[in-house]
Amino acid sequence: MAKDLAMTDAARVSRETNTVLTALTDARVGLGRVGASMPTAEVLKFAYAHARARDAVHADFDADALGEALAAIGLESVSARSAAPDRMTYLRRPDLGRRLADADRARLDALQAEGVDIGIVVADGLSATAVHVNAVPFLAALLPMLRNAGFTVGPVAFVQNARVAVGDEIGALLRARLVLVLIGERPGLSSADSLGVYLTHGPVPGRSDAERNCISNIREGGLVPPLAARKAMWLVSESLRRQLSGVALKEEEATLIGTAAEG
Amino acid sequence: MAKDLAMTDAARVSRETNTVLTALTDARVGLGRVGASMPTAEVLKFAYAHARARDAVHADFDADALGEALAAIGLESVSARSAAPDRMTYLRRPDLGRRLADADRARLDALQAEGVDIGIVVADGLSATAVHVNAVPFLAALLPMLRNAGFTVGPVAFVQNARVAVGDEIGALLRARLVLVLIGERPGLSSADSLGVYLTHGPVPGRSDAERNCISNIREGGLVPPLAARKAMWLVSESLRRQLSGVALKEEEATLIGTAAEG
Amino acid sequence: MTYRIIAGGTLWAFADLKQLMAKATPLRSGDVLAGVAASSAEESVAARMCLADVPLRQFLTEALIPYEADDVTRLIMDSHDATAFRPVAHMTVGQFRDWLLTPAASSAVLSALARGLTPEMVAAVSKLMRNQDLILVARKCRVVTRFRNTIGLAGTMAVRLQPNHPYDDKRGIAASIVDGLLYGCGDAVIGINPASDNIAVLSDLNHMLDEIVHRYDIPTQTCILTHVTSSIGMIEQGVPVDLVFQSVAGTQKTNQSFGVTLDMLREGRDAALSLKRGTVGDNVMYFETGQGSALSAGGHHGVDQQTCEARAYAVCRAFDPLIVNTVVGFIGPEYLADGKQIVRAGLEDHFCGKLLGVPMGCDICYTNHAEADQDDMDVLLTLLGAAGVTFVIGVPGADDIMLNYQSTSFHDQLYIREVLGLGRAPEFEAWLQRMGLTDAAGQLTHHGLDHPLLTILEAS
Amino acid sequence: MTYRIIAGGTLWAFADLKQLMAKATPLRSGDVLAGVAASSAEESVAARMCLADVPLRQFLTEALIPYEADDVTRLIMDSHDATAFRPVAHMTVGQFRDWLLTPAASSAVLSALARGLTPEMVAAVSKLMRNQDLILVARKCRVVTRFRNTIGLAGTMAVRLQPNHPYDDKRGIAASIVDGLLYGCGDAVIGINPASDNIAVLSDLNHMLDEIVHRYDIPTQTCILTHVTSSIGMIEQGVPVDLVFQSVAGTQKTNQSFGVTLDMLREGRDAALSLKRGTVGDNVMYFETGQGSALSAGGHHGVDQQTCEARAYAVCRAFDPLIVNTVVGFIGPEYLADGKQIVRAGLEDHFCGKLLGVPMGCDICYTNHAEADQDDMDVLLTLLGAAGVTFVIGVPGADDIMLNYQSTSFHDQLYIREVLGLGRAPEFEAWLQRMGLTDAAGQLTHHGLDHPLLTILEAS
Ligand code: B12
Ligand code: B12
Repeated sequence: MAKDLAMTDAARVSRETNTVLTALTDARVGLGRVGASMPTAEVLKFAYAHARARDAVHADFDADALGEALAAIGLESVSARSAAPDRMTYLRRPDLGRRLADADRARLDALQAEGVDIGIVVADGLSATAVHVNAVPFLAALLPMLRNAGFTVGPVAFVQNARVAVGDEIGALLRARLVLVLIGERPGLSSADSLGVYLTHGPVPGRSDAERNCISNIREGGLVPPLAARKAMWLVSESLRRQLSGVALKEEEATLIGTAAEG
Repeated sequence: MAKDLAMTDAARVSRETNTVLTALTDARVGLGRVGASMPTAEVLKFAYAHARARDAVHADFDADALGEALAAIGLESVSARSAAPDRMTYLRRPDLGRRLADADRARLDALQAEGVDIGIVVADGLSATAVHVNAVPFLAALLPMLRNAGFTVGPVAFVQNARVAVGDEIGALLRARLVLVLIGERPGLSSADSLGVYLTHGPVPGRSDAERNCISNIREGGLVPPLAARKAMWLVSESLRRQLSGVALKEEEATLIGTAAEG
Repeated sequence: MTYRIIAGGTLWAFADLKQLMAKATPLRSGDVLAGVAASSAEESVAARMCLADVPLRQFLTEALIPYEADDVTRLIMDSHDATAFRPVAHMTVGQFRDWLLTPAASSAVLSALARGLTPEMVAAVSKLMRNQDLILVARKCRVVTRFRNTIGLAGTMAVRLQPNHPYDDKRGIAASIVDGLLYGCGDAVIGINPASDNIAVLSDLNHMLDEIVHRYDIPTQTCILTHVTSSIGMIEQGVPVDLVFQSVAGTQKTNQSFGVTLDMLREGRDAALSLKRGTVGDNVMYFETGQGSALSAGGHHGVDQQTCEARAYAVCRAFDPLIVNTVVGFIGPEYLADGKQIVRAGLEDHFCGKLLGVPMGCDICYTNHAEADQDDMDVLLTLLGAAGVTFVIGVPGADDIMLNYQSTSFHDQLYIREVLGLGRAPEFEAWLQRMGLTDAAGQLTHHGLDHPLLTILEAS
Repeated sequence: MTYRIIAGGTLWAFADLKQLMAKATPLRSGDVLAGVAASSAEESVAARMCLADVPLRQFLTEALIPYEADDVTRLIMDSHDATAFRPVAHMTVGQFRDWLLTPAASSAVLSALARGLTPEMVAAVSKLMRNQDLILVARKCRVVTRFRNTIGLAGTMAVRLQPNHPYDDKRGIAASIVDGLLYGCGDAVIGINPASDNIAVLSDLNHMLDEIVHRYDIPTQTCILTHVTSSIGMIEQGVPVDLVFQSVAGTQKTNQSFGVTLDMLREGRDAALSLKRGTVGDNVMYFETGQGSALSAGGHHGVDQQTCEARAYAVCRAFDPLIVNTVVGFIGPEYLADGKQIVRAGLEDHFCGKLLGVPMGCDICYTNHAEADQDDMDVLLTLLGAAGVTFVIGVPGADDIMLNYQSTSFHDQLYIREVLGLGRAPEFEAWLQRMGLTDAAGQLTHHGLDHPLLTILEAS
């Protein structure tokens, strides 16, 4: 990389603010400028991050490894696939990503689930990496809280090439009162491991997004998993108590404000 | 189509010049304007022509029908394919379009040609339609002239998915002193049937375009086939006489100036 | 009603106006996904030819989504201004395009016409237009709005400063705000998308923005882009809210999936107006839209995504917004596959919004699962600049680290100002000069660690 | 010399400068066809990072195509102006980009620098640039040339009137010329691509153009775009030739496949100069180029097509051309697959040409076998207008009925003039006013059947 840029005064001066601003956020602040433009080094860093973020979309979902990790914290799991046969189709056909593959639907149905309070779905979404990195820490923090509160939890369903709404079908098949979908958010330029958790009360195919709640940006450098778990616990409890989720349910606990550091 | 456009004066006035100019050329002259822009009707005509021209690129080469038509004027023919396996590959891989498929090379080689003055190749190029419409009229006019002059002519080679340079290889295999390649020029918006004829003296793989001559825009509405044949005849004779082709050989016959009407 | 045309020797038939509109739309992945796209380029042009012959009046009688079934259709039909419509009432869609391109369709004439047009008319004519037409006409449309400054004046382009942070850290957000202000950004709005839905967090952010704007006397407005119900809740609790935000779409069902109704929007606007926080005007709403959301929510009724999007602007228009933002490549490739489709959609959205009289800006953006890159953004930014876009987004380094997508950067807006000579909202421009951040020509001056604005960091 | 860089924890190595340049090039089909493209987006960015560190001086010692093997390399090296180069001699490619974007690199500074730059340096820096950078820098470069008018002045854009006809019918050609003149086109050149290679035909066309220009006293130049040898032949026979045309490329072998050598170009120029037909200047050459021709002719030596193209401008520059035209989407999708690649290539070519001091125009075009349409042309036209392109093509209705491809129309140039306020070559502009074709503001006036120019049709 160009180490020793021949910068104009404008670029150099604004580069000094660099350290002050960059210490406070991962955002691309204090980049300096050359004329109206980004310095070469920054343009190249950006392009490199873009090349990698594009690859991240295509990372493979490793359900086996996750299954083992969850078994270690006492959670059973089953593997399934959405109706999208492959990654390229998945990207173009969100409708398929919202449905289970026929065989897997039949299989989950055959489980004849007895009904639980909470169904858990772990889906790759747009970033398998997000799930690989953050699903276990999140669930490891959440599970004891759920159990303490006496909620029953069904087996975790892994779904490959899935969208959020796949949780509706699975929740219904598992006869869960509420479903939590842990899903990989689309990879950004600066982070490819951001996890989203979506909560839907009374899951059944056809629910709209207005009927869900969302906890977003779960990752180191974002909302750290333990704090995310506390937020989820609050939402789960309130949702089951009030028998609803979505726009009508707002996170009101002031104590849940937090930063990464607190997590 | 909008028949009764609410035109501004500018559009209407310039539309009057329409008939004067359009009578003289197929070019899109005298379209009128609305402000700075083309009137809706013209924009739509253009778009329609574009949709059709794009399809024309993919028209199939019907060598059988052509073979029969040439047999009727006393020309034998053989069918071959270039090394490009299909149309999409052909478009992206001109290198493959310039070589014969291995099997066909072997087949032509096995003919053990005795050597002729003139090899003739008919290739679909970018428009099979051009060849379907214009190859036979052109050859029907040219052949008697060639025979009158005592030139020997080999069997016509049809090549699918081919570029101009495929003639070098075929000419060499046929042991021709000179090769004529009749090839479909890329389809335009206003005509999809324009034929090009390329002449190469001493054909052998590796010839450059500077070593060929070209007769272009052969079609009704362009250079009509009979006149094109006269031009070809002049070039063939001069090429064989001077033992060269290409930049050094220029069409000098003033009598060969002509219009479609003369053809 | 069936629509028919003979083109290229083929008889093409289209079952109804909805189908005709969909098939006339330039190719995009969302319409293919919805199964409403033309099956060939030829069919698409035939549909356009046929659409060119449809009288504009037809859109007033043949609703694409039934009046009974959809409150957006009702809003459109009930608020149509027949008097304003009169000058073009006799035209077909094709004639309307021709007329729009002539000097007769001046800025003043187009302003007066806006309330006479329905989103479907505007979407229809856009389908007959080339990119250059969309630019030529849009640049004649001027929509000026005001809150603490004046947005949309000729020769200006505003910027939304977007200082998002993955866990809403106030100091992190402040750092991005400082950076943006130093680049002269923020006249459209300083607007944060909060990662959190926690009311205490949202209130806190509102207080922080209020403090910044007032301490430095910045002639601009701020916004927390949370759900309208949360903003209403905060206003009721006395939290200082400038603009009320909401994502909206062009059909009732889609808005429902966003958890909003037209009544809630009215309530939100009333709540914001009650605070009387605007100094030079009272446009208090900020809306965001984008092609694809209706299909995603299963709320498209078989209408193509571009027409659904234009209908969203009718929703916006009803609430006198300060700014409306089409977040054009935000969702992903299932709706706009690549740079070409994003560019086209951005131009269409801007054109349709402006013609309808909406203060249209554009988040020129893409996600990492789409086939697009910064070069495509440069293209769309340049085209929209030429088209007179009301505002664009400024996000540090074009990388939104919370929403995970790429938009335009603080540098990008400088680029387009330089190339096209675009100024800022005048009150904000004057403030930048007072702060020593720009010179009399509006050019950024050098600035260092000692600029007073850096004290923002201490406060937050 | 091997080039290495560590990026993303991977060590990337590039065998030589040629490979580094090729892999640093934004994706295009021609480089894939040639087997020289990067194998992944990541490798391409790594190559760019590595290239950013290469000192500009390196291009003076490491020739991409050997000096001994290629006369274009010899031309480049032998004519390099070390004094002009001095201001940037200490920079790396990355620093050069930064510097080019600063106000320090003013129009005057860049003009003085041109002869100090080699095509490879210019191609290298273009590979580090985004579309917006290519525009920002190119618009600072001014190259002014003259024959019967002045081309390339700030705030102007010229148009080549391209009145081709499938069998060179003089009346058909005249009809297109009249149409174009009525639209205010033709200041760059009135230039016919003849379908025929017949010397009598070519001479006849030259006489016709000469007659038109002189009868109506049009301050412009004409050209028959035939092979340089034919033009020389005609000049020897006393045919009135204004400009000598030739297609050129960036390597000796490719030029050979076009049947030309540098000596022949020199001869062509001398022949044209001998006629002393220019009135305000003596730039007598017209060149056309375009990415892909070197690969098509097997003359690329493993050098990427954009660098080959930039080398062609070194050939042009040596003969003080009046205009140089990159015919950017002309050959087909095997070299530039779609609208995106065509747009990018157009911007690169224009930038490289301008930085090298060449009067660069662009035939914004595509063929029917490429993935592109008029919307893409609108995009490139708008971007190149913003970048200060010297001239574009005007062909009736954008449809060349002889060359079979789509370019820009007489209308298109009006569009970009309106959006960006671009004027014409001043002498030509004054003539249009004298003829009553434009008003004082340069706006086209109405004209009818009775305009004196229509008498052109009778004469031909
Ligand atoms: C894409 C997106 C959208 C798209 C969704 C359409 C689509 N087809 O994708 C659009 C633009 C329509 C949208 C709208 C809104 N969104 Co949104 N959206 C996102 C984003 C950027 C990515 C989501 C993702 O990657 N999902 C994973 C993929 C694999 O799964 P998917 O099934 O395709 O995605 C579904 C969900 O993401 C869902 N969804 C999207 N946003 C929201 C918001 C809420 C509250 C819920 C319950 C669901 C939901 O829509 C998708 C389709 O069903 C996230 C930010 C992030 N970094 O994740 C914000 C985000 C989830 N959205 C957010 C918000 C606030 C909204 C709105 C409520 C804003 C508003 N005031 O109206 C609206 C309405 C949401 C709704 N009820 O439908 C917030 C949620 C904050 C929170 N903790 O509750 C986030 C975190 C961004 C932010 N901070 O502003 N959004
Ligand atoms: C594309 C094209 C080119 C491209 C060729 C590169 C390529 N890969 O395609 C470029 C831009 C490099 C080019 C250059 C020239 N061309 Co040219 N070109 C064409 C065009 C538009 C299409 C050809 C086509 O469709 N071929 C069919 C496809 C399927 O086959 P292909 O194997 O891919 O094509 C090969 C030939 O077309 C050949 N070729 C292209 N032009 C010429 C010109 C001559 C004289 C010869 C012998 C061969 C030749 O190059 C291609 C690659 O090998 C035609 C016009 C038309 N409507 O056909 C003019 C045309 C054939 N070219 C013409 C001319 C004059 C030239 C130049 C001599 C101009 C000049 N003064 O330098 C140069 C040099 C030609 C050469 N010796 O290489 C004239 C020929 C006039 C004549 N009757 O002799 C035509 C008819 C256009 C015109 N009227 O100006 N050309």
